[in-house]
Amino acid sequence: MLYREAGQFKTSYAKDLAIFPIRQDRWFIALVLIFFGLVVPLIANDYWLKSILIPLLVSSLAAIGLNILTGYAGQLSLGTAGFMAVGAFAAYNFNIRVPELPLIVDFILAGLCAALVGMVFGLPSLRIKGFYLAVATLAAQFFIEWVLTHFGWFTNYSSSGVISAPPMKMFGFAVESAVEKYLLTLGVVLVMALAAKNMVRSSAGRAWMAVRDKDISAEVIGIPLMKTKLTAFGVSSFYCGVAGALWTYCYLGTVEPAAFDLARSFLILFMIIIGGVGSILGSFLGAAFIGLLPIFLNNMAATIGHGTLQADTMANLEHVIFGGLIIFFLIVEPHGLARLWQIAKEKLRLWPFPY
Amino acid sequence: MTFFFEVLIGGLLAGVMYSLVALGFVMIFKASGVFNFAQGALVLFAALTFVGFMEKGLPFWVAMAVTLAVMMGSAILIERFVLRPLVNQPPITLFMATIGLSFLLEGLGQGLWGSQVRALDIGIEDLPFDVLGMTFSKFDFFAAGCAALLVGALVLFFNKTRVGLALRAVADDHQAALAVGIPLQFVWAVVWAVAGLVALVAGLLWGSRLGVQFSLSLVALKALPVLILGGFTSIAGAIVGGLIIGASEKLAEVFIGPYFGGAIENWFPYMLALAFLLIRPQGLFGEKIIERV
Amino acid sequence: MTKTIGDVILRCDNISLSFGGVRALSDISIDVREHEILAIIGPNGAGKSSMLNVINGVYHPQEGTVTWKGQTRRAMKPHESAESGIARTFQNIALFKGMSTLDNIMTGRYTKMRRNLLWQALYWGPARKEEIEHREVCERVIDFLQIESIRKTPVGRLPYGLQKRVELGRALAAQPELLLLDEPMAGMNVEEKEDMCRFILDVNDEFGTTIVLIEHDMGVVMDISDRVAVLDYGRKIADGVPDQVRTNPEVIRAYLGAGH
Amino acid sequence: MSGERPDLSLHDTFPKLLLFNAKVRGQRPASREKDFGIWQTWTWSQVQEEVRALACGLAAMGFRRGDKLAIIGDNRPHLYWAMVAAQALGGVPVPMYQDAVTEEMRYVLDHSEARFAVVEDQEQVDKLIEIKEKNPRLETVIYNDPRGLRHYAQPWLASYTSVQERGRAWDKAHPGVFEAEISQGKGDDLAIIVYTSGTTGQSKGVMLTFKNVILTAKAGIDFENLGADEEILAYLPMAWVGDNIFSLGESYVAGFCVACPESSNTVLTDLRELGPTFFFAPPRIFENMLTTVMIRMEDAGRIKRWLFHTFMGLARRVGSRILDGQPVGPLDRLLYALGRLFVYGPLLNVLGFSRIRLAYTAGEAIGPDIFNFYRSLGMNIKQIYGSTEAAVFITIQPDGQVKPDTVGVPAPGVELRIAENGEVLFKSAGVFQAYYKNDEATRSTKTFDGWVQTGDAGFLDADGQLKIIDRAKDVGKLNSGAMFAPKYIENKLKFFPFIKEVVAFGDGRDYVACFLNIDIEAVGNWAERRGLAYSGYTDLAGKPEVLDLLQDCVNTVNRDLAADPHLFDSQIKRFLVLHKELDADDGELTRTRKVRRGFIAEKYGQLIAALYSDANHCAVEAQVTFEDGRKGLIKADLAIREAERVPPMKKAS
Repeated sequence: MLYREAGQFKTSYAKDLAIFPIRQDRWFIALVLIFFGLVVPLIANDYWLKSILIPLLVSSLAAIGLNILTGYAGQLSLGTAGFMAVGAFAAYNFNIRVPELPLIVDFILAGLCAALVGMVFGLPSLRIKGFYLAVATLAAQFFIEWVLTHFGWFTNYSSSGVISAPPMKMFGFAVESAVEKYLLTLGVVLVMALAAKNMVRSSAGRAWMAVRDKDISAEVIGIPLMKTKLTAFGVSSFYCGVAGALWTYCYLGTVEPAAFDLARSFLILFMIIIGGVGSILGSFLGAAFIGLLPIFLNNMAATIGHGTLQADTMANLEHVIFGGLIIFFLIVEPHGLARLWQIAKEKLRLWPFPY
Repeated sequence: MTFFFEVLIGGLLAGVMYSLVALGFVMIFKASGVFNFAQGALVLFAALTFVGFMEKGLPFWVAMAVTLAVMMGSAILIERFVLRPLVNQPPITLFMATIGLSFLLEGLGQGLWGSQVRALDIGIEDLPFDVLGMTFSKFDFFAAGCAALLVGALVLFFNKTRVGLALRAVADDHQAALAVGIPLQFVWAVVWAVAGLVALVAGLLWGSRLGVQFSLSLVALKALPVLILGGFTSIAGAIVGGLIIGASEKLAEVFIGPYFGGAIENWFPYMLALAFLLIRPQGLFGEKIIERV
Repeated sequence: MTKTIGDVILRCDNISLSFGGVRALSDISIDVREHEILAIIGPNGAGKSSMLNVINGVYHPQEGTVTWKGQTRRAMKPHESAESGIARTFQNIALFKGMSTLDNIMTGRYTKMRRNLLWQALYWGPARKEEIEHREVCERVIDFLQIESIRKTPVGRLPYGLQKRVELGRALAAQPELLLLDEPMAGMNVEEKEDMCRFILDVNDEFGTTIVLIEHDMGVVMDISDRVAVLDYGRKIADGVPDQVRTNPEVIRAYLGAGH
Repeated sequence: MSGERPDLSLHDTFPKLLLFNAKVRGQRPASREKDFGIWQTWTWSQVQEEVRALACGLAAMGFRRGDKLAIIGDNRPHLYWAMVAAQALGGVPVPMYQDAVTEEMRYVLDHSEARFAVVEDQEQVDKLIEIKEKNPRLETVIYNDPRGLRHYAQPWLASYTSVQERGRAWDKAHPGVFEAEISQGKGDDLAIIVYTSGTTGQSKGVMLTFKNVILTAKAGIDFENLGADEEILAYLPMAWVGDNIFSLGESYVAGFCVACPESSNTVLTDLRELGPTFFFAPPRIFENMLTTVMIRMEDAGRIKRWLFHTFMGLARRVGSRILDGQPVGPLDRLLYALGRLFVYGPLLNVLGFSRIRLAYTAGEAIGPDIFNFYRSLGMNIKQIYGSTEAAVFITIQPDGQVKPDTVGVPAPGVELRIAENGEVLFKSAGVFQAYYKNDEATRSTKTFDGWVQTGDAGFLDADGQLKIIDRAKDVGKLNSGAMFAPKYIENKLKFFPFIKEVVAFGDGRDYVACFLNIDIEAVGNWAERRGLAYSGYTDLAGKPEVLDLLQDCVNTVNRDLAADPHLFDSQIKRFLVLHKELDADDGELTRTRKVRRGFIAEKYGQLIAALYSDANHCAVEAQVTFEDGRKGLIKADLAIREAERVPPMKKAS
């Protein structure tokens, strides 16, 4: 309906390859960016920034990471939170042990550490597939949690096993307030989301999808399975690692290994199932959905039940709804919210015609 | 040395329990190709339901029967609303659906019966007793006995009854089973119901030892390495795998654990299974799949 | 309209292959000459696909050697054979179902793309330039196969005949020296078969690509191939120009015996 | 509007205009072609280089002043450049219909004495190989697309790029010759020979000078305010004069860009992508588009359908008025703006007309419903009237005064006269020089003082707009002396979807009467919706309900005719609905589906007699040919209906 595509023709492959080849989409995305980059910092209060938007953005980043591995490369992983934990503790250790390094370098190194660990745990993917691999990634989840809990070095021998992120400085500016943390998170997430989009539309992304869709013909075409799968594990874990670092530094401030438990891994898996497997946009939509649903439920309960509902009842209700939604989406729309979005967009493009 | 055997046998006994949970997985996987991540949630759900009915004042056996009925009903519902709509989807999709299912069951079970820890007494005292100078738990023996009985019963069920034979036909070849007129949906419902029964027994045994609480569902996570080791399609594999995992886990915890600060039993079975996988990807008793091009 | 058939570029010597005791190929030797179209025919289960799989390294024979471009070896890895200029299509379509026609064909360029992941993440400068250069090659393939209108359609939604064409496109995008086609016309109607024949001949003619193909349609085989090799029960029973093979008594027996 | 305009007294040929455009807007797009997935684009200076290379290559191959260059193929930038390259050397391009059968092509090649041909691809090369055996005058054939031609060994075949390469070398060796050749050209030189696709006899070569084409193009540009930013799609045959005026004449004079579609099959898709600002199409194409819109809207959901019908109703009421700048109430304007957001804008977008500023249609009469549909959406579609002999423009509908049933006022520089017999005559800067090698035909078309006969009958209405009613030779007289134009009446009736064919009688009679053919699909649908059962065509055509339906149509046409001071006597008095479809297999239609009046009058003499008697029914038997070739007889008793005739009115408002 709002699209006016006639006349937006492409005279070069460069233009044809643009992420948003349609002008109206570019306007829309510009509006969204302006809203989240300029308007939100002005109008949102600390609660919204600290408790909703920052974790939501960080979850999106982790979901992008998992989506690269599971959605694009087709390797199911249940160890996402483990790789986040690696990133979180690596950033912390780099930060306190080599204070000369700028924080951004700490984050990158944290990602690289996670990538390395991810690739090690990705090794079995060369021999095994499907559930076997999923179970293997559980090993990563448990092993990493155990290592971080049992070796004091990682927590700098903190007696409680909890680490506290030191004050942040980015390019000479102190990042203290909620708005500053929000903007830092937003910046990192946007840059990395763009990079992810770029990778999945390049030959690396095509190789991942080829391995996902038909590994034997991928190999015959000349795509080395080992390299491709390990790259997917590496890149995916890099994203999760940075997400873990942001989770510690921008969201929680203090964190223990248990914050990155199996439940978190599942939550991120749910984000990509509901948001859309194999879609960068879906990672954001899924994170928003999973992140906002409990808040919505709580508010609903507060309004309807006048606070008579117990906290654990709410938690159980949340479980039931999440579980139900996962099954619902897998049955009704296996490509998640991203596909719904795409369908809506197609409809608008064809408006007023039905097809 | 005595100590070593004590640990070993203790581990083997615990392993029997793992086998029990793994059995549930294997049955469902054999019959429907679904990797049922919700097996742990079924265990929790069964135990919660049972305890719930007991607390309502029902006698043991009545509670047992009612719970069994609830598990059967759940199996039918699961088949109708989760499996049937997803038929012909890639296995990984079904796997993710069972993750969703496990959330649903956990939430539902705790929502209905409460999430506080409940003690479960099935009338067996956990008394130590000595054999050949080694100390064992009486309860463990009882549990192992129950598990062995159940396994025996299942083997009989699969080999002697009409439904059991149908199940095996389905496991071997879905198309062929359809062709000879076995209703797939019925078979699936039965197999989930049987898995429910296994879950109930496992729930009672584990529940009476650990108390009925959320962590029961984590028992399933113990069973996963068992499956990798034993193969997804082999009942024998589930049993042997369970014993190996149970024994090695305890041995590792006791003899290697102290060097790393302990608590390695969470991940050790996985590492063991993984190392094993690299050598034999199809598991101990799994069938090798040759890919046709 | 003549072409010159060159020297032998691929030589398979005494290939034997078995799967757990079942013999698929026994002592087969086949030569492929540059620029020719060689058809491998034979009854079902004769080992035709296995032969292709041996050539490009999907299967590793227990005995025998493959000599490709002067290098002799027992077996290559599939991706090595792709890098050295062998491309193939499959009997049952093996496209990447979740990707568009264009992306499928672009994967054929994988071995020719050099930029690393960091450049790709930036999608800028050399990485973008490379992407565009390879897109141009793929667009030529698309033009050649006349599949412009389905360029951005996910291949899963295409009819069978077009999927086969896309699969050929993916192989062509690699600009192979040797193209292995496993039943390129199976399941097609007459019109689609004619198109496919024309493409195969055009590929052979315009790019000089050497082609080894497996096909059941005898009319097609006799029409388009320069040479025909016949397999039966894993053995080679004949090898020669179509007319020779047609009248070879052993071939006739194999086909009649196999109920074809 | 935008950009510098050439001084046409200096830049009086296309090669000179090319140099001018390359100088003042060298970096702006001149040609586009959808190829390899994108719109390949050439700027004016790139086009100049291409043309220069080709022209020099032609020169190197011996192309001389006065030589003819045949152009055969779909619309391709390379073929347009070849035309200008030939002109640069003082040669004359002869564009030919690419889908013509070999025999027709041979005739034109032979008649035009072409020594060179530039063709698109293998298909055309194959035809020329066959032709060349009988037509040795053709010396060299240059092909653009080398696919499949690798093994063609004919020495007289050359690829476009090889000729250009040769040209570049020749250019280096002969500096300045290209420029000198161009400057030798003058406005009065022959620019092009366009062969008319003659409906009767052999086609005639219409000779047009640069002045003819350029001045006519200039007039069109000025009339419509076209600028250098226009974007047009060249998809109609290059051999058609209109394509030459729009894609070459107006493009070179105004400096705008011409885009060529990927292939003839993808025109509609390419149109949607390109979104031209200026577009020409025959009525048939606009009609097909409208049909597609209607069919697809049928499948839309309830809300969309409601929106569509509601807003289209509003548009029919006020859309054209808003477009013509007439007063419309503020509420309607507001609603119309909403409609533009929800319906009109999206609709134009999916058709590819989002950017359209001007659309022309011509060639035959366009149905008023179709015409008004596009205008009510806010698309400025106008009818023009023209001919090859006029270098297209004779009349154009001026903005703000567009009426569906006229073709507008004389284009700038065109004088118009209606002859005694009603035939339209004109005189303009675009009037052709002569038919090539056919003085007899020239003399019978063009008078010594420059008036050209169009062969069409028409008249000027009260606003001075031309109304074309029929071919002049078909126009007759009623016994009352009033003019009788059968085609005009037939077309009016055929605009109703229920009516497939009409044959009107009246020449030398007291009144007008006609045969009607129902459209079995439309009427069948109509009947189904009413629960009217019928067994077949004959049965349906004879149903009283159907006759009532058609009678309404006839009455409406009569009311319309009554408003026309020239034609009110042509109101239909009696009509009948034929029991069978007029069919080319039975000799009643030509193969191009034109009514064969003489044959029908003879075959159905009995029915005509009944129409001009008092009878209210008439029995008939007719031989029919079935689809499988068998012959059979159909018997029926046809009712004859009296239509309502309306007394002549002053112009209805």
